[in-house]
Amino acid sequence: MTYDFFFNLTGSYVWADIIQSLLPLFIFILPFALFAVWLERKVSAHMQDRLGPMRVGKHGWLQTVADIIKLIQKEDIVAENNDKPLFNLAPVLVFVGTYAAFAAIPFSSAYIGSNIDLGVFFIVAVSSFVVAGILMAGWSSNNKYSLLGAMRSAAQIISYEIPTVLVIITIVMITGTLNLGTLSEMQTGHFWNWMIFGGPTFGLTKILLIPFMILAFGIIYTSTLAEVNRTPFDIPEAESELVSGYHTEYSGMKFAMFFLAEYANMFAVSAIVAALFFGGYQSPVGYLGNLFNIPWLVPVEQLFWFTAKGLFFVFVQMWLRWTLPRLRVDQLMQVCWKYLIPLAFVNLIVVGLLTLL
Amino acid sequence: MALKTEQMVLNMGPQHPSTHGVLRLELELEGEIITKVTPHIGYLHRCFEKHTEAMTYPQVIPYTDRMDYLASMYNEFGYAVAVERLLGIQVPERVDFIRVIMGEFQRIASHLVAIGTYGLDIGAFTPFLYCFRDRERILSLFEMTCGARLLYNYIWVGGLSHDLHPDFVRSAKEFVTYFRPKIKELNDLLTNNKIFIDRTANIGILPKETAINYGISGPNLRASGFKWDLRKDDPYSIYNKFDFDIPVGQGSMGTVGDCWDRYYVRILEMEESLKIIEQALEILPEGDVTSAIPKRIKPPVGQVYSRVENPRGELGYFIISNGQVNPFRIKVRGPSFVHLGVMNELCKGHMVADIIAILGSIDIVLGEVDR
Amino acid sequence: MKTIEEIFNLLKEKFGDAIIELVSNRPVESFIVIAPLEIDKVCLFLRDNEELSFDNLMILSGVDDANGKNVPDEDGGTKIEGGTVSVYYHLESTKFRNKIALKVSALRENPEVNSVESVWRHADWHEREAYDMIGIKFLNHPDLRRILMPYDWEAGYPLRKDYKNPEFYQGMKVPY
Amino acid sequence: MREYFNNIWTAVITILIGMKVTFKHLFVPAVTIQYPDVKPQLPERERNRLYVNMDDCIGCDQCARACPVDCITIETVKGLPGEDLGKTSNGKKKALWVTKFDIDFAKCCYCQLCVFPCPTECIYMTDTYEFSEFERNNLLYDFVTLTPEERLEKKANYEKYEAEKATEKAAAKTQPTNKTAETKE
Repeated sequence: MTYDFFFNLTGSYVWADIIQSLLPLFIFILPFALFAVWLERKVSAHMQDRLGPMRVGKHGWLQTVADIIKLIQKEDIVAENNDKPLFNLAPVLVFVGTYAAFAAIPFSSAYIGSNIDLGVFFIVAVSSFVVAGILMAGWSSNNKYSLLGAMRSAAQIISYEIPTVLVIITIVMITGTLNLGTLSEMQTGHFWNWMIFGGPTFGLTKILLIPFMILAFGIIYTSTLAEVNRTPFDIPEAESELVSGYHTEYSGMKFAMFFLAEYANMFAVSAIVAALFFGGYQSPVGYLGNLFNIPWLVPVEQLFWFTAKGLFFVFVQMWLRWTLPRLRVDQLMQVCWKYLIPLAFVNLIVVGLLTLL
Repeated sequence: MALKTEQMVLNMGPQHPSTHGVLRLELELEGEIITKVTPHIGYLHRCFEKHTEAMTYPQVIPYTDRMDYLASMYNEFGYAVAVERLLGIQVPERVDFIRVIMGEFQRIASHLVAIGTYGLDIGAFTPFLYCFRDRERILSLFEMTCGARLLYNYIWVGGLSHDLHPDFVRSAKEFVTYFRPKIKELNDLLTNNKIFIDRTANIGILPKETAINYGISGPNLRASGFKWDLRKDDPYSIYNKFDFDIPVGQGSMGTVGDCWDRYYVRILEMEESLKIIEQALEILPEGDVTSAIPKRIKPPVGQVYSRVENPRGELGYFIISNGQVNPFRIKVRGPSFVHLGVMNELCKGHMVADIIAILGSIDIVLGEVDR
Repeated sequence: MKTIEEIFNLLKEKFGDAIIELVSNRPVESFIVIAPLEIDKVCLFLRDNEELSFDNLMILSGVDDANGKNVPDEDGGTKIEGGTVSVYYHLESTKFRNKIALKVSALRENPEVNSVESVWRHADWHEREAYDMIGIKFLNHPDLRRILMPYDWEAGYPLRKDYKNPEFYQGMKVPY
Repeated sequence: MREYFNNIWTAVITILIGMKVTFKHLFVPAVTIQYPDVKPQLPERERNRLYVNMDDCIGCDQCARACPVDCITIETVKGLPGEDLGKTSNGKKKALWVTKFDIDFAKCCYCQLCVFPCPTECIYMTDTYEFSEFERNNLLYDFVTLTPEERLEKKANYEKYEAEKATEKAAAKTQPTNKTAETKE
């Protein structure tokens, strides 16, 4: 829909492609990252009885802009013994992995970067790029702390993909599609059609599905937390142990890219959770656009709902971060292999049986 | 075929976020498992003991402040008690009461830092700020009394520099009522958190016999299950007038003497300190706090080893006097110095992340380690 | 609980000449003077004897007695020749709540004292500190290095009374 | 098995309890203040920068001797006989010109030990705490009210007086010896 619009606007497929693909970056990822960093600081501040940034703009809302400007101006320090090609490539790779994931995220019914049938699968696959980037960063920094952080991170992200994928399979079993757009469309109507409430099924199955869906949601939310290295699973960058983990040696804009990728990633995983369990861009109550018969308002409202859901989960991530201590690396693996994966399997089987009802 | 492996030597510090100052730990790692820890200290060495030889006795007090800068009040307390024993003077009762009140407030403040930074080491940021918020209130009480927030120079040989501020008793009582619920909040947020327990229970276990042999004292010794508190077992000042318990480690989350016990003993001790403060505020006698301060301090030839129960453990001053106005030799037994010596014993076989947990749980202040 | 006189007599019986004297005429604290090369055996006895059980070494402090002759040295200052340096041991029995102080003195030029590290591990760092600051060599200590000063400090032992600051350390100017 | 589920249960419950605590604090007013805009009320005993009221200073050097870090340097010159140096506010007569009264705040440890021995209470601590400088030398405060010329003059005066006295004394000394010599003759 937006693609056609841009095609009509520019009259060229190439330009339409470029605009279409850059759209989430400039409309969404950058402003979101700026906002999320500010939000993180404010949330942490208020949870800790502090004020947080207050000087730049009202309640410091321009603080991150100022920070980015500062980071741009900073010297790009590359130590002599760094593996320079890898060192320079790593932040790009991390960012690309995150950015590519946004391609398949359904922001609204009017805009899905690339409405491929393997949507969820694509996101899971492409976000593994991040692991390569992090490993590269850790290795090329030529710093023991960075290396430890990177190795922990690789182990962690790969392990936690398993419960994520198991939960996704659970959903796919019910819906029969990997396309996130279709998935969102299936959960249309009101909030009781959301997957967390058993999806668009009816009768006894729906009621029986609810507890298992909540469990599935718990599992996927926990494992996505681990995938984006947030507390309590932030051991790759555990600042009290590893100084700053894999990005210890980075400065200036390269550091900013890691930072940006982290916050973009936070939203990406929250968006997946929202799309899988909470109806994606669907409104829980209905649309004003339909009510007043303004067709163009509906996609805008959908974008609002999608952002709101994503932001809520980002907020919960922050909330957890400022509440919990972090696990140790072996305990982290324990949580994954001893708790999440068996539970996800059991859940998969039970849901599979239930769908047969 | 055995794979050829190599031990990795990791330098933790001197600049590292959780070495609590400038401490360098040389870790020998087998993967992430520690085989040996060698602490290298002395980065903060400020020649306290050499300085004292050129000072008069009252001039040493500002220097004692700077050893354990989180428990300055207690350092002065210990020093004053030591010199008074050398001089053989008795201080007025009010002085003793005020010293105990200040000392216990300092204990709470110091434990708050210990607990808060421990949470920070484990990864919980928020308890740290809650603890510092409450500590600030205690520091304000100190500031109200003597004008300084960190390095007080308040407890003098034979007395105090100022009497209490007229508002002090009211503010102190206010603090006590304010602070009790905060301990519960801290327990909810951190102490009973499953992740926190997993990180600290059964980590860095220090058996009682080892602890005594290593000279461990204070909360760390009590966490190992040994009921030993100098306030009760070798009473100084007027601690024998108060009714309080000595919490010991029970091993309720793991083994007796693990990190969680060391942490939890501190929480319990804060409550006991509150009890002492309440009692002392109730029966605070009147009197002149400066009357017993000697004009000129010139102890006879002799020596004394005097010790007090610092928030961190047994703080001892060994003073030799040769009859001059300057001390001939002052040697300080800093609890942090002693506790750091046990690191290697505690850390063997644990992981890198546990080093942080153990180092945080023994609660050292590098200012006192290096003096 | 035994008094210091009783302990002194007990030790005198057991170790004979290794126990030199009991100094009890000074204010506040009395102590027993012991031969420097016998101190570890005496300490082991004090720790393991059922009636004494001094299981806790409270503090071990090295002291420069500065009781030698002051002689002028090359660069205008004075240095101390002869005399002794001492180590004080303060022991405590957690069982009997009993405290005792011991002292050993060794010649200042080459002070050698037996280490009590094997009796109380606590002594480890205190002995290193005494070595670092006063220059007392503890025989049989497993790891006698400097502890507070840099490992390559060559200007002597700072807590000796005739210590002088060096001009330079590793090319850095020392007095500021 | 029971332990397994118990672990999950306690983990979830304690995490939720913790989250409840932090969520409550979202709505608690902040305890911090915006420092340079809002300043805390300092207690009256606040110990910050020292101030010396030179009108009352008698140059007795007691504060300098009490200082544990030697940050106070005082030099004095005796007043000439008959010269009126004024009185302190508590009625003590001054006898010394204070020609140097430097406090090095880069060294000062704010311990207040200098304040107590002062017989005229002319050195005391104020509540000024914002006095950082870019140059360390600027932290060396000179409290003497005399101008540099006056200081030199006082010094010169006293030296002259001393010299005069010395010559007088010498004269007094030589004269009697002369006398004895004379009488011997």
